Amino acid sequence: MPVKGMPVRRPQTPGLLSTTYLPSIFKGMWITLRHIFRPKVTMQYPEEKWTLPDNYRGLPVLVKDDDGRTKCVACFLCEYVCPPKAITIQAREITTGVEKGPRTFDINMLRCIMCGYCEEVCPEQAIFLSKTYNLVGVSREQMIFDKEKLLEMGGVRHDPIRKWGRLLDPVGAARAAAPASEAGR
Amino acid sequence: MSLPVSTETDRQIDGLLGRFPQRGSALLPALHLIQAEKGHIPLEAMDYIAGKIGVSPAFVAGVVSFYTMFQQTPIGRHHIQVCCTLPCALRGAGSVMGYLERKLGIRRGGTTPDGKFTLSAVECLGACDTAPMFQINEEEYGQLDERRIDAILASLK
Amino acid sequence: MAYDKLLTRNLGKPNSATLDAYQASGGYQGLRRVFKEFTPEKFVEEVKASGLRGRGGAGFPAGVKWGFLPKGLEVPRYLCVNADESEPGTFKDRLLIEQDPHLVLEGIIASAWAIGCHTAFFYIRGEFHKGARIFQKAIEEAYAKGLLGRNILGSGFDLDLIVYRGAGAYICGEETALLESLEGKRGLPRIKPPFPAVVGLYGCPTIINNVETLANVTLIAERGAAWFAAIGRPKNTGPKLFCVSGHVARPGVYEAPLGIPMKELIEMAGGMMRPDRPLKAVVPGGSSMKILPAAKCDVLMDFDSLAAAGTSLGSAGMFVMDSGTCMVDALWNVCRFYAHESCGQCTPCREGTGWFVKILKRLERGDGVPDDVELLDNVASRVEGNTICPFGEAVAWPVQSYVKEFRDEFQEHVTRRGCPLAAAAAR
Amino acid sequence: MPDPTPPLPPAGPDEVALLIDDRPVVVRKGTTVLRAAEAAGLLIPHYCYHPGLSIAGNCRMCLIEIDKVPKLQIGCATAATQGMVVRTATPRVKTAREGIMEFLLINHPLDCPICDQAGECRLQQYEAAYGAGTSRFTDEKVHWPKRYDIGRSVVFDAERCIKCTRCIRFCDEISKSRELALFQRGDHAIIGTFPGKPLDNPYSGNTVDVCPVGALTWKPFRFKARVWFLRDVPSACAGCARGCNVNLGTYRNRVHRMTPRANLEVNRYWMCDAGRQSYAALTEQPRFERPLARPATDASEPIPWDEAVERAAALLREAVAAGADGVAAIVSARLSLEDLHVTQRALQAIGIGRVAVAPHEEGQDDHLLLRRDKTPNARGAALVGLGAPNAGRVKEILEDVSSGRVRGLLVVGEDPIGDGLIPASDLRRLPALVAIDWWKSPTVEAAGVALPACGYGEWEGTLVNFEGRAQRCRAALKPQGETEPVWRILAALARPFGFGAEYASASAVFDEAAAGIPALAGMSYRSLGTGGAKLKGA
Repeated sequence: MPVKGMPVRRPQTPGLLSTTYLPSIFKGMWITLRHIFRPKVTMQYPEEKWTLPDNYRGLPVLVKDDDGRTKCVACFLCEYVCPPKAITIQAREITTGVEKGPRTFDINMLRCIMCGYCEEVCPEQAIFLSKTYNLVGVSREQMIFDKEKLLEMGGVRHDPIRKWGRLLDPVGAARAAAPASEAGR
Repeated sequence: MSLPVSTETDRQIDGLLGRFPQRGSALLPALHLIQAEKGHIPLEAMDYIAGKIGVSPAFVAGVVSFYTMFQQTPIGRHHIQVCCTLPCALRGAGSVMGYLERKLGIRRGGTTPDGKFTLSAVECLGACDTAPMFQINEEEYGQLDERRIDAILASLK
Repeated sequence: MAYDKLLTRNLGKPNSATLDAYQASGGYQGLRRVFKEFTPEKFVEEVKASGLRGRGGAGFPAGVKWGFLPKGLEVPRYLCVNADESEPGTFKDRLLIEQDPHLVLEGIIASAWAIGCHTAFFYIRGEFHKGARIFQKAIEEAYAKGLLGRNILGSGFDLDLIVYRGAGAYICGEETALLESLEGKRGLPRIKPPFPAVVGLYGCPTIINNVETLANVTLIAERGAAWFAAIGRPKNTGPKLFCVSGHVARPGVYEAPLGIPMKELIEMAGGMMRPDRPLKAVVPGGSSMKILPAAKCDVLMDFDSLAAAGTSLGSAGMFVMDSGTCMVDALWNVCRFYAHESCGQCTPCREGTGWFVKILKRLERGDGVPDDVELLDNVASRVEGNTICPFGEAVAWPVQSYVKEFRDEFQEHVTRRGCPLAAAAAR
Repeated sequence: MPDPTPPLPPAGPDEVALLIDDRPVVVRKGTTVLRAAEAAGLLIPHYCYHPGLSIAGNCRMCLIEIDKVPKLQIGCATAATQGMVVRTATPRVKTAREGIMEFLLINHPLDCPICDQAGECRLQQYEAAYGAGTSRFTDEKVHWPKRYDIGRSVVFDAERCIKCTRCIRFCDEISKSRELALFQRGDHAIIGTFPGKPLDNPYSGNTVDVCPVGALTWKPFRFKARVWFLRDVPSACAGCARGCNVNLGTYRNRVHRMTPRANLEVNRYWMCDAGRQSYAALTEQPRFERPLARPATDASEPIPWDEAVERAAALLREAVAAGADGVAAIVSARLSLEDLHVTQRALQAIGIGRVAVAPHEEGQDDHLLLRRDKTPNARGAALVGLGAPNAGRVKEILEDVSSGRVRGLLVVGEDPIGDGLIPASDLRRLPALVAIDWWKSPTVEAAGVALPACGYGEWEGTLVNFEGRAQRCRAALKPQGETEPVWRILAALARPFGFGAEYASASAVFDEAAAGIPALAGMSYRSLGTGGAKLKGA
């Protein structure tokens, strides 16, 4: 089958005025002039700070509950789900209240992509994406945030559900630690 | 090692061991004997009887905890067992229990400070014709009302 | 209809529990007759022909059960007498044990002879202190007179009978749990099959019969199958002890032939306790059986008629409730019983019974939600039929029937946030 | 219309044929429906049933429908009969299972985030597969003690327990220690021990394995790693002559737990607690990662491999040159068959004729698994020609070391100083002491040259258990530092003495051994598989 071409329209040869570029210059000047009187949109960062929306996804942080307890119980779900493998946890046994907590909890912020999977998967409501976006450091090591730093960033977050309430109050905890044969009576 | 039961009970238990086609059957009668002597079944006695019969102490403790008549801790001299199951409840077991709780000043499951009475709510004792009723140790008392309860309790030392 | 008392004939006579009094009124003649006129096999056939159905609750023909024993095995056979009478509303066996133990004992000896058993156990519930004492005494009397032990009445038959006391567990009335308990273990029902007639006590073939059933065997021994079968109604033969309790004027055990109308029994018990409160419902066979509302109470009290009415004769522990009874409260009480008595072995019963109590407590206290009524029914349906032993049905049936027959009353507990009857009583 | 049910296959005299979900299956008489379904490739969910334990029938999860039987039956206790028609996925069965799941979970604390069982928990698996996914239970749960020390190595969480009684049955039937029992009844039933008699038997860890939920957890493994991260490497335990089949659960190049792997001919479903914790030595004992040599200053210093092998060979050459009687070797029966085979050949090449294999014995053979012989490969040592472990020969050699008759000693995987067989000073006096071991033992520290070997879990090899069963150990970890397998070290050590064989892998060593040893004839790594194989004539 023969191929059929299509004629392309070429621009006309420019007129005399156009070759002086004056119309374009005035047009541009006009746009600039107009913008002088419009409201300013440029933000003077870092003197000025942006007001972030509530669903902004910044750096992940750990939180404590109203009683000052680290909410994380080291279930490792965030480590498991984290797409870039930014989270590294080591668990430890706690002898009072909830049995388990993180010994170490490191997030490599260079790897973190702020996807929010960790927040979503967390069964304890212990990790949240904060509104912190300015991430600075002078070495790779500094960009690995440890548990203390993450907790400091997260602070206290109110949670109306006291999931471990029974184990955390002294009576319940005492009962929970009683030997089975005696508690059975 | 001293026996956790009297020599008389020990002798009776030895008699029980050969009585059944299998030794294990002696457990319940032996526990009844121990409870008759001690008023309850102490841990040492469970260990002792486990050795006699050839089962583990844990097994014996499991059996003891299964049957409600076996007491694992000491109770009062007079064990008032108020039947609270439906046929008795229909005829006022609730108010009998309430009256006893007020009169003795203890809740169900409790023992008076002088160790005289233990009050328990129990399930059907098979005497629904005399409802409401209770059993004190091995004796039954039916057709209870407040006056009768007063008289019964007064007659107990 | 004039009816001569058979099972309760000796009741009220002086010293009715003694061997002398029993023999004076013709006792142990039936046993002598059996030894003389029958072979064991023939006597099993006689009991089959009598149509005697077990009086413990299931109503299974006693002779047929005996026939299940495997033949030709060189192992002992055992007879266990189920005197673990614990079904709420039932107190008939206790009456027989305390007042006429030899009537039962005679039946035990005849039955043991028929099935070829030389060691029998009398498993009596631990709370029956008096009954155990009386029966033990009866056994001692019988040994002294050659009615137990070696060569009974010159027949060449040997039998030892041991009284075994339970220690407070309803579940031990279930026959395999009874065997476990007899072996000195926790009373956990066994998986069936194998049935006890094949693998029972100590792994040997075992027959378990109710006290009243064996008392009836005495009657058959005395007067024969044909006479026995003429009492009552077809397939529901013989005399029966009915326990009437609850809101009647004179609660007690009443003997009547099977098939007596329920209303007549209530009349025998003196009618309703309070004339101002009419009949509301009757549970005909102990608390495990389905409840009948007053409208359905025109039934005959026998196995088949009650089955047709959607419930069961059970242990004939019949309790009567008047219009002042709150059905939610009553069911809560029943479920507390079952939660307390569940052996805890298998999942649906262990977890289900406790759940019922929690739901019913909420309903009665006024914290129920509309879905709770349906939830009760649905949970019961998931317990029923899925457990090791019939305990599952024993708790599911009352729950299902109370909810079915009195659904409005249950709903009212939700809508009025509490018990209307309790509220009325408080006013 | 054709008959919708497929025809039954023919069954032999001891067999029955039945249909399970329309799949025809033939099984031996007496087989339960649950096992028959397994044979047909169908899983009937269950909690209380365990193939190594008696049947309890209490969880009720395996309820199935059988044609012409009105009530649902439990698959674990119902025997298959000829012509039986079983259905495992009818609406009735599904409703019953959903009910059981709901019942099991109403009093369950649902504390999966802190539960070690999460990830391999039957409650999670079956709820996902058969549960309703939601709960209608809004009341207060029954509360029980959590984190209760029920025994030396086991922690009990009563709230998670589903009372399947597998652990009780294990203690009654298998370990026969009978520490556990069920207490109370109803929904207050609880597993427990007699006060003062905790769960403490040599097999207590198996109760943790059989627990289908997280009620029993193993203390050393508690919170170490989530199970979904673990990679299970099939291997054999090297703790004693039994050679229990195990899985090494590894994560981030560390073994975190050892669990038994079913092998009906060796360990069935079980293993002992000592074996279960044997992996811990690898991290608890001090390792040395680069070859050490003792210079004149008496302080051991790491040196490169080439130099170390050269120096070790030089030491041995000198000693051999002074008289073959003056050189000896002590070899461990804890080494793999491959190591021992190359050792045997290397010793010949070097010219060391005096060899002793060291025995290690402790305790007694017991009724279940534990063996008095703590060396896992004594049979292997005999097989390759090194001889059976012999305490007398070890003693003779060491006496000659003390008296100065032996001037050169090669110690492979043994620690005579640590075992108290010889004073450290006597060994230190030796002009030529070459030690090969995986940890920094006192003997290694006394050696003129010490060469670091891989530890258990790092090497690949074969062990022959006391019954003559060859079983493979797989490498689960990357070797630490510069450690090498023993066979490679000895091949290198013997090379200056004219030893020509080159091996690419442990598998190649095994093939050579199998070609030369009649009892191994025809075996290869492939034929050993995961279950091992009996030696010819064993």
